[in-house]
Amino acid sequence: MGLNVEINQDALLVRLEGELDLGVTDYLRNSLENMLDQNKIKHLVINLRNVTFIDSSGLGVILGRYNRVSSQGGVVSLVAAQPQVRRVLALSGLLTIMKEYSSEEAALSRVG
Amino acid sequence: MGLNVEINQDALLVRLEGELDLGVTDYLRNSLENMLDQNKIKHLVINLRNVTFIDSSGLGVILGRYNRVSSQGGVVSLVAAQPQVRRVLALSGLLTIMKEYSSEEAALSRVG
Amino acid sequence: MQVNNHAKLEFQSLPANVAFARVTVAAFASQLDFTLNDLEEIKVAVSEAVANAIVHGYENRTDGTVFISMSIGDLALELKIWDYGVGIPDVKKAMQLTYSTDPERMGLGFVFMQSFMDSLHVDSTPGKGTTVTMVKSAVSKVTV
Amino acid sequence: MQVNNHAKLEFQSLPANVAFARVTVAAFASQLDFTLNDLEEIKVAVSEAVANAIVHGYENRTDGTVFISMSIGDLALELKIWDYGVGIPDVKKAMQLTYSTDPERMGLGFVFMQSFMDSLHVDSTPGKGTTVTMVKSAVSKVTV
Ligand SMILES: Nc1ncnc2c1ncn2[C@@H]1O[C@H](COP(=O)(O)OP(=O)(O)O)[C@@H](O)[C@H]1O
Ligand SMILES: Nc1ncnc2c1ncn2[C@@H]1O[C@H](COP(=O)(O)OP(=O)(O)O)[C@@H](O)[C@H]1O
Repeated sequence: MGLNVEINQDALLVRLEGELDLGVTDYLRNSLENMLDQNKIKHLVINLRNVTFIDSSGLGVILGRYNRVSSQGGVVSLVAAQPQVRRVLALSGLLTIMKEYSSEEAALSRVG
Repeated sequence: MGLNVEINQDALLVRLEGELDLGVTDYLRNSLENMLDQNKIKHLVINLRNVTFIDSSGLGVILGRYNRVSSQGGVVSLVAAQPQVRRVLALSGLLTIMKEYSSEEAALSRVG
Repeated sequence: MQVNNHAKLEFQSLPANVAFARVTVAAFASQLDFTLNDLEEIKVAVSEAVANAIVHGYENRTDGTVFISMSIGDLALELKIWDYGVGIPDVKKAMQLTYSTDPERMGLGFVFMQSFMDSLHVDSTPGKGTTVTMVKSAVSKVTV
Repeated sequence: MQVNNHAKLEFQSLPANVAFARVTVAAFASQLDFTLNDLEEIKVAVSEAVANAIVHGYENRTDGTVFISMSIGDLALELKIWDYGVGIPDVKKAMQLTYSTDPERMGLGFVFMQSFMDSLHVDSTPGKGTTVTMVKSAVSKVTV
């Protein structure tokens, strides 16, 4: 799995890459928590364009960060999920609580 | 595995696709033998451009056809093997008895 | 089910093996006429069952062994995934939507297995282990 | 060898399973730091050993079982591939370049295993079966 981050005003933009399953959840959870701890972040934008697989272990990491960010009044947005990843997201119900955008720009402009 | 053939004067041009291992040797051997039986073929040109894997079972089918064709005075040429396939071909010694070309045209012009 | 091909995989209960398991099952399944979409669904179901064996069955210990039996019939793939871990006291409750004994998890594993496969059966004995049996039909949907 | 991860695969002696076996081993091997070239070489070695188990060990019968044990050490992959087939009367002779008991085959299987892996060991008992043990080093070449 790959992870690339950028800070854009009070939003953390995270680009994920590869397969999000139990094999990477600890690493991913810790990385995201560290980012959120160290920076004055309100909103979270997760780019899923290069994510090729996700299961409920991967979704759990996203939901955990959603709970933290939204309890502090922030918004979590998802960008450009591929069809198979999107189907899993939809089935999980996560798409009913998070906004979806087709580009990073669109997602950032809503929270900027 | 995929197989596509064309007859060019007295040469049979065979384009192979996919993985050449024990799983396909019977099918491949029978297909090639049928072609050689049914047509007045002297030379054989095998395009390997879309072959992604070969092992000694796959090589065996090629060598068997070489033996048949060359015993009747024909030439067997190989076209455009990918690096990993070429390495196996080289190690097997087949490249010392068959000519290699980078294009079908080059191979056919030599036997045409 | 008339079995045309059979394989069995076993591996250590390590998180890295979840990916290994689903690639292996997908490679075996591709001998049947599944669509790419079917194969993606099988991969998710396998990931869920294997993650459960590791996280719940063996409680994240890495010295357990997870087993997968794969059978190809004329029109279907049957998978059995099992562990010799702690087992499930109440299977019916465990299978409910969003039920999880782990606050960090979503309780969607069984829901995904159910949604993505054509049938799901869970057998478990507390203290002995858990077996998940799933079938996916290749050409037309099996009506269970 | 200190083993960090272990898996075992078994499958019916069907020609279609040669591809399945090499994909599975490559998926497991990719947990180590192999180059793409290394993985291609491992795939060829696995294909040769599995094809031999099916063609020679089980004499093309499809009701035999082929076994693969895979172990990941700190710097190496160890594979054991075995069958309970006819066995090899003279292993030394069998391993010679172009030696084959089948006129349709090239006698290059053992040569490829030897060339593409860092070590090869063959154990066989006539009437009992054959075990091939191969090691491939991940970061730097093992000098055997
Ligand atoms: N192999 C298993 N061994 C023991 N308990 C299990 C196993 N699989 C599932 N369970 C139990 O069933 C519950 C629900 O499982 P699941 O729907 O996959 O959700 P999750 O894994 O997110 O908790 C788990 O929280 C666990 O208590
Ligand atoms: N698993 C096996 N069981 C029985 N005999 C075997 C096995 N593997 C190899 N052999 C014997 O060793 C010979 C050489 O094997 P190999 O170098 O792979 O060449 P090939 O498979 O082309 O014959 C085979 O022809 C066969 O007689």
